[in-house]
Amino acid sequence: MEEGRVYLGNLDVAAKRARDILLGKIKLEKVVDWANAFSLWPVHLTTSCCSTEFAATFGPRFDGEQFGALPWVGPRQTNLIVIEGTVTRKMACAVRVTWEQMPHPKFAIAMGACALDGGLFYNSYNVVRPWEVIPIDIYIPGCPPRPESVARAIVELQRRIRSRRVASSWIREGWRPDRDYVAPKEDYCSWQRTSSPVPL
Amino acid sequence: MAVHEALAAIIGWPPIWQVLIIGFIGSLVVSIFAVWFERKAAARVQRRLGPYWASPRLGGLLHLIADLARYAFQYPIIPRRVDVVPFLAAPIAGLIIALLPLAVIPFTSNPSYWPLPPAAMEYSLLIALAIATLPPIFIIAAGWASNNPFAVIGGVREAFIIVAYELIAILGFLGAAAAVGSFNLVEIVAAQEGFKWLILLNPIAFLAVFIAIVMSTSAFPFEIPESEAEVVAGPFTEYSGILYALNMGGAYMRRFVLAILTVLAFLGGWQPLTPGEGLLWGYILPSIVVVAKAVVIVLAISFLRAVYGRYRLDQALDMAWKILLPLALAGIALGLIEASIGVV
Amino acid sequence: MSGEVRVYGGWRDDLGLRVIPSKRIGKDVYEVFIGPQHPGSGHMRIIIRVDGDVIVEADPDIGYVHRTMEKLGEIRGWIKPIPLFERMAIHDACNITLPYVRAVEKLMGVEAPLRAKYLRVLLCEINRIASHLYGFAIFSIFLGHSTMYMWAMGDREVFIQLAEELTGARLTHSYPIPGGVRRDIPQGFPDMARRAVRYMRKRLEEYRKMFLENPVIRSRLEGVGVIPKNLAAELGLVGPNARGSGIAYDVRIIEPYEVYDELDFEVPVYTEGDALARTYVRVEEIAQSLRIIEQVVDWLEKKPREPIVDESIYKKYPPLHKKILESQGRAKLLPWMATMKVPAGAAIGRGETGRGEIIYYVESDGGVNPYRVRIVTPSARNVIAFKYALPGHRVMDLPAIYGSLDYFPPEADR
Amino acid sequence: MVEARERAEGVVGPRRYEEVLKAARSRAEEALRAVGVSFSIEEGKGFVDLVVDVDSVVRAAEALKAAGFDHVVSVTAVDYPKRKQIKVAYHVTSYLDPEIAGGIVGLAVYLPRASPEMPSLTSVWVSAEFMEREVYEFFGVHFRGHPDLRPLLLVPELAEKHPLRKDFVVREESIYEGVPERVRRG
Repeated sequence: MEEGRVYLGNLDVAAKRARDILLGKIKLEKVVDWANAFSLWPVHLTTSCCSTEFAATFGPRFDGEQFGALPWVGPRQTNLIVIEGTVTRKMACAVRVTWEQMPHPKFAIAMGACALDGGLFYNSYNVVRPWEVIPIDIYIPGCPPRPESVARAIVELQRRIRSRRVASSWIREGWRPDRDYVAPKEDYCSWQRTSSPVPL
Repeated sequence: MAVHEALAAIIGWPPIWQVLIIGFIGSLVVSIFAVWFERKAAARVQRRLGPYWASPRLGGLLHLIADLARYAFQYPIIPRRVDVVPFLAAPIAGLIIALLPLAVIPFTSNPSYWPLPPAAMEYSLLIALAIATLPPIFIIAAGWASNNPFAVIGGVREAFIIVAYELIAILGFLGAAAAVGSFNLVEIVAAQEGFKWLILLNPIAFLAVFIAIVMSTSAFPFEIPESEAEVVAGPFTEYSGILYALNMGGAYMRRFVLAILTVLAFLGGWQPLTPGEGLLWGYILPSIVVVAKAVVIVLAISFLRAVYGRYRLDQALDMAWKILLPLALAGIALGLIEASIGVV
Repeated sequence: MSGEVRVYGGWRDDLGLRVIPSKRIGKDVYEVFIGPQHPGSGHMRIIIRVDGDVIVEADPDIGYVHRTMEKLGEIRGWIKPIPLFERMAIHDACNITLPYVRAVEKLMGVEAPLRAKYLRVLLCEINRIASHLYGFAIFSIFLGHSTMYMWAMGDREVFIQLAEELTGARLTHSYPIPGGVRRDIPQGFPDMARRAVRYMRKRLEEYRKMFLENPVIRSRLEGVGVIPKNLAAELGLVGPNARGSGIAYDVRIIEPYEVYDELDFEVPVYTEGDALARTYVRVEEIAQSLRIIEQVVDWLEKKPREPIVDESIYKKYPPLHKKILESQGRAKLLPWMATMKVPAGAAIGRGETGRGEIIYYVESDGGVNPYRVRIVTPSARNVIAFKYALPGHRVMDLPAIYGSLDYFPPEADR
Repeated sequence: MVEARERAEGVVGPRRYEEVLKAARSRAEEALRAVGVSFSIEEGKGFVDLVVDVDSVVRAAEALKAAGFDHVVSVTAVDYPKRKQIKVAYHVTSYLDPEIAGGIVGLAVYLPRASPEMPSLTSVWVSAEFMEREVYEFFGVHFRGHPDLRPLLLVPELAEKHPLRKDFVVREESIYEGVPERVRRG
């Protein structure tokens, strides 16, 4: 297939070169990081009762939209997931699936004491720690955290994306090296195979 | 003929640069501005700030640029279960065809800047309408290619809505054409000389057309195909990254193009300006007037989000068939009466 | 003076019993899984089977926020379940913990002093308004009306701030404790409360104009999700959902706990049973809660400060804590409360939360832990309505019905 | 307004709860006696439990339903490992009968802990449907004739363990559970 290469070229090399030119030579890196920082759209996934404070964050008094964060409906169009409180065994699968449906670069904020280490429910039999399920960028303590601290977390995430070049390096490398160590999906989604919804 | 001359002729051909400059660049700017206005106006009504901190001096306009850039660089996911070719082709084709009506719409009465030869201009309204009703086909295709229950439901809803609004839009524009007695957009504009705008003479037809535009571009209160409370993002549920941006941009661009058509048919086109000779007076200034009027319509549609919820599908269809269709027919009748009396 | 039932409504007289269609399962029926990651589902999943555009069967799949409240309630003594249980409905914290506290009080044989009862009622009504406004906000975003969402969320902050002023916490107040409450009202609170009441009255009028009388919203709600009176009683619906169907039932008048029998308020009942009726019940209840707040604040201002904990508990306070209680009006929780023992027996405590009747069945074997705490929250009882109210409606009616039932999954899953 | 008030039957005025409870209790006792079901009484604070045999529970439930107790407030189950029994109590009350509206009466049965099984009362009270599913998963009580007996809140593997039974022990307070080992760090 040597002739084929004459006409088509090596697509991988070409794509890599184009990427290098786009991101390296023209200094698009800064634009990418800036764009990701100011367009953090949280996906609509309510895991627990912190959702009331999350809703208040985007209410008129605290107005999270002023940071460019717009809660959005589907995971495919978003780049931020906010774990709003406790994650139960049943919900863990939904969290994981939603995370996998989001296109990268994507970020995660864990909200509330339950998302840190279980909080009030640390010895409950039905609660998992969200950092086992998906990689988390920012933790917000509090039970529930005040809307101000949610806004603070968004600002902190923006700062981190811009200062550490998270988004652009993620796009350049194609993956994020420090963010792949979570338990396998089967740990959380195995029950879905065994549970049988009513046959149609 | 040398190659570069041929290229220059093609690029210099009025339909092409009309589509490229007014169509692509103009409507991109207008859509970004319209989305910004939509979010900002809603925020004002809702007693909050809206997008702000990316550019406090511009009132957060750069947030929209950031959204666009983020979509452009985000990794587009193509799920394994989709039908790849229509999945990729639908948003691109939809966007291009949404802009194509601009290739036949005149922005001036100066014949040297018309996109079509004068003979073809006779039917410019009909050609523009014919093309303008095409893009929803690609939305349905996008929904079906996604192979996702929500996308399929969204596509079906879009199909229902198309059938309802298409007829109304065409009949509404026919009301304008009937009043003037011509399908030539230049003549329709010329007939509105001296503030005899058709919005004043035939408000019924204008109302029908306006609501049809709102319905066709799924703006509130008819945001039914993308109604997030039941079908997530409707036909675009599986789209991510730049493909989704194309889809969303397509809706706003379609709104803009239809608004331009409405401006020509009802709002007096480039009047009160009278196009003269030369590029500036003959083309650029008239088209700026037309675009400015179209932007007003687009912003008015955007503002509806702050006031209304959304109708149910069957209620919207009810309204379309039982109220708007008779309204549009009445618009035609009114136009014919006016034409026979000689008001226009 | 006491609560009385007031029947409103009558804009649709022709509503009879709605027949639920039989389960037609044909070839063209397909399944749609709505949730848990879905803008119209909250923290639950509804599996609906759809024939064309009509729902033929709905199967609510809940438990996504099951946090084992009943089990944890058995191992944490008698005091610590209070902050635990209020996580069920975090924006209705006082209403949801008060019945538990009352059940424990029944077992212990103590009773809160009068001032504490008034203070409990005050916070309960503030929470009820906040809860209704939250439900209202979620409801309107389901219908695509973002402005109403923002307005309700913004006005909810007023009452959250009021509660914060009273208890020190935005949402998780842990305010009632067995035998009293934690705090007395701070300086300047009555005026603040009256300002909030005046403001909210004005806003309710604007809600009417913007939302309730909006033609689009009305066409989405009128005659949708009708639950006739008999069906509502059969399903055991509670709260505004039952009162929207013509059932005049409110724990505040059935079993007038605290000081509800000394207050003047009305319980609005609508007879239509559709989504609009349920919405109107909530709006009227906000207005009635405002009335109650005014009366309670007047009473609190007129009466001199008294102890806010029961005498049997007050006796056990060390002198320093007594001083704090008298000077600052703060009742400290004492170490012995963590290991206190409660006489054996079983008690049912109940109360009216924003979403309806909540029941705690508390059983004690005389030990330091409750032997069994059974919690039946209003949402847990309302969830059955999805199964029986959804069939026969269009898919686009699902958010309207869901929102009008004001269902809150963390509360239902416990 | 007056017409609307008349239409809403069964409007309850404020009253003392003790009187309602007394009325409800005597009504329930009469109903059970009328169908010849023998019962014993367990007093609680704010309610009363009428304990019947498993065999006669359906008849008793039908009698209570006919007497006006139209919905189930709670299906309460309590595990007594020492007595090797599980108590299942249907706490019922009425909406439509103003005389007994709100008075909570329990229809209780004691089941053997080893194989708890009883007929489902869903056919009598529709409102018990989801609560019976809950008792099924948390206590393992099998309800014969329930239309749809699946776990409601728990994932299936957890529902098999019946978490609310007393021999399902959760870790006590003040013992901090460390980082699970299966999460590979770095």
